[in-house]
Amino acid sequence: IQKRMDDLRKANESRVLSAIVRTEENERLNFAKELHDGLGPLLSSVKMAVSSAHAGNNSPQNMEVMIHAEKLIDESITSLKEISNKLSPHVLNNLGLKKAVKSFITHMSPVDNLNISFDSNLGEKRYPYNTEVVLYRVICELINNSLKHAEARNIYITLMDEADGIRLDYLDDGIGFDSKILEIGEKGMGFANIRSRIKSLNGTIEIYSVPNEGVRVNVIIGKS
Amino acid sequence: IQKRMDDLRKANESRVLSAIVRTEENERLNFAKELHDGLGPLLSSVKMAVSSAHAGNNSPQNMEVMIHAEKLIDESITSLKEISNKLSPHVLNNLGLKKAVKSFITHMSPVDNLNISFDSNLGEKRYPYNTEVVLYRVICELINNSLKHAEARNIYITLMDEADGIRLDYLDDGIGFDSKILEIGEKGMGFANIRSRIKSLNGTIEIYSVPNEGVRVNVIIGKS
Amino acid sequence: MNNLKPFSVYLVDDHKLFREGLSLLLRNLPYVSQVFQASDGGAFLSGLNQQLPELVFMDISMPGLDGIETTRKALEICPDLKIIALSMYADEDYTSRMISAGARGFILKNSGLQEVEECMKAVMSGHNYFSPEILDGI
Ligand SMILES: Nc1ncnc2c1ncn2[C@@H]1O[C@H](COP(=O)(O)OP(=O)(O)OP(=O)(O)O)[C@@H](O)[C@H]1O
Ligand SMILES: Nc1ncnc2c1ncn2[C@@H]1O[C@H](COP(=O)(O)OP(=O)(O)OP(=O)(O)O)[C@@H](O)[C@H]1O
Ligand SMILES: [K+]
Ligand SMILES: [Mg+2]
Ligand SMILES: [Mg+2]
Ligand SMILES: [Mg+2]
Repeated sequence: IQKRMDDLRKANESRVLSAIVRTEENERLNFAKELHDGLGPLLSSVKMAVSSAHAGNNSPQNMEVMIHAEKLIDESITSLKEISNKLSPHVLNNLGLKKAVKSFITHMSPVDNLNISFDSNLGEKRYPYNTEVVLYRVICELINNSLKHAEARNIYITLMDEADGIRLDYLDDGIGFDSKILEIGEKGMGFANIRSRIKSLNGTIEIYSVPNEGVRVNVIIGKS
Repeated sequence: IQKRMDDLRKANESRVLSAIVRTEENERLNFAKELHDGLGPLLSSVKMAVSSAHAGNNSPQNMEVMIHAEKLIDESITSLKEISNKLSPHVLNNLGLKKAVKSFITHMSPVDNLNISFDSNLGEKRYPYNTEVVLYRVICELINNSLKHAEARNIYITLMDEADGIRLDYLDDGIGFDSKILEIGEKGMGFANIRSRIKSLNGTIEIYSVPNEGVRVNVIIGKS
Repeated sequence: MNNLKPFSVYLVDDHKLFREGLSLLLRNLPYVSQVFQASDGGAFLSGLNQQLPELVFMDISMPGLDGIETTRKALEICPDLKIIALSMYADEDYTSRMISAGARGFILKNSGLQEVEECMKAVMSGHNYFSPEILDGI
């Protein structure tokens, strides 16, 4: 009986978490859409108007102002896309997990002497939205952690669709950390956050590290 | 022993929830800032440039184009502010809970024959960020629910700082609903979401409704 | 208003492109003689003993010293300085804080250049000026 109650409680806990993660991701998706599909086209048409005006016969002063304005609009559009993408990565929504991770890696600002290898058998296969988005955010956080803390030279990521679920193995060869950090949980929110997201999918995560020996993370998300 | 274990488990659960809510709100705050403090001024600057050009000696055709462009920019800025504000309401961050709720109510699109009364003794007092943001989002969701589902003529909101914590009492006189809805939890994410947010603060929420007798919600968040 | 003597303007704003855009426009105005820029309150205050401008555009939200504090401090140093607040927000609280700090004008960043010009002219001839949006809110 104790075991069944524990199971029930666990299931309930993961249902609550899953609700909160789902709503949050949904809202983010809506914001991203509003930005991308609502604001984006507005700006594009401003851009067209301004470029047409500056092509017209203007005074040199006006010319300069218009050229500057066009630059500002370009910059606005770029920034808009970046924010919308961070809110909800459109490559993920449109093309799936593997492409989204690839795209995240290629669009990162380059880091000297850092090599990232990414290997996956996912192809173009699609998974439930929550699974995709959680795995995507986990990978991004792990990469960000390696960039921020690890001084690593190599990151190895494998993401495999296997019999028991989707498996993520993450490895860096940086300075590592004392695993006490994980118990105290005072330093940042990154790990806590990915743990709850994985819990919301009834998945498992294991984080290993020893100072000077890098970091290893294994995640499994069952296919429901 | 059983009781202590339950308490521990509860505390742990609310810690996990609180971590996820906190990170989420933090990220939203960052996005809102990027939009508001980054993109906002860019667009403002485009607006000034375009308005200067259209005041200059232009051809009538150019004039028209520029006036149109200005309208588009105005619209972009309005939309930007709305999105940024939904992501993280700047009045809440800068001026606190009471002002933020007031501002939400005054900026709502007006609804015929609906009267909202809001009474609070909070004044300009500030509370921990999480408390403020959760109460704010709860109130917004309850109001949105009344607008969407209730056909109410009156909404009464009281928000009081009392000895045992902050107390929110919410009432509408609309069509109400069958409380079975709450158990099944299939209809929407709103209630589930505010429940978890309140749980993350170790607070309590009670939702009462009977068809044709409106909705009553009571929330208490302890002061830590 | 064309009898206005040319005057110098100081732009204080942490957003680089906004600052540069506005400064370009201001420089094109016949009655603006010079435009200086600072990216935060501290830099502006420490520059005050070298460049004493006649008119200042002051952003409100900036990292470090915000526009309200900077305005207060600047007016302690030179009480006659004419300061116009430039804000993204029209909320009454920002306006009233900026006004009690001593600003003579308050306009929104999404104003057209015409309004910026009107505001400058009003303040330079000794009046106060507030955006219509702000007056609506009060
Ligand atoms: N790849 C890594 N190499 C070395 N140390 C790491 C690595 N990843 C995490 N850490 C250590 O673990 C701590 C906790 O990581 P976590 O992601 O939870 O927080 P954070 O990155 O510090 O902040 P946040 O993620 O909230 O921005 C880090 O502060 C760092 O000390
Ligand atoms: N004030 C109300 N008056 C009448 N019915 C209500 C009221 N609030 C909620 N309900 C009923 O309870 C249901 C669940 O509300 P909930 O906020 O969880 O979801 P939703 O509003 O339908 O969708 P979402 O909040 O996800 O946009 C609603 O669909 C509606 O039937
Ligand atoms: K000039
Ligand atoms: Mg981190
Ligand atoms: Mg709802
Ligand atoms: Mg600023």
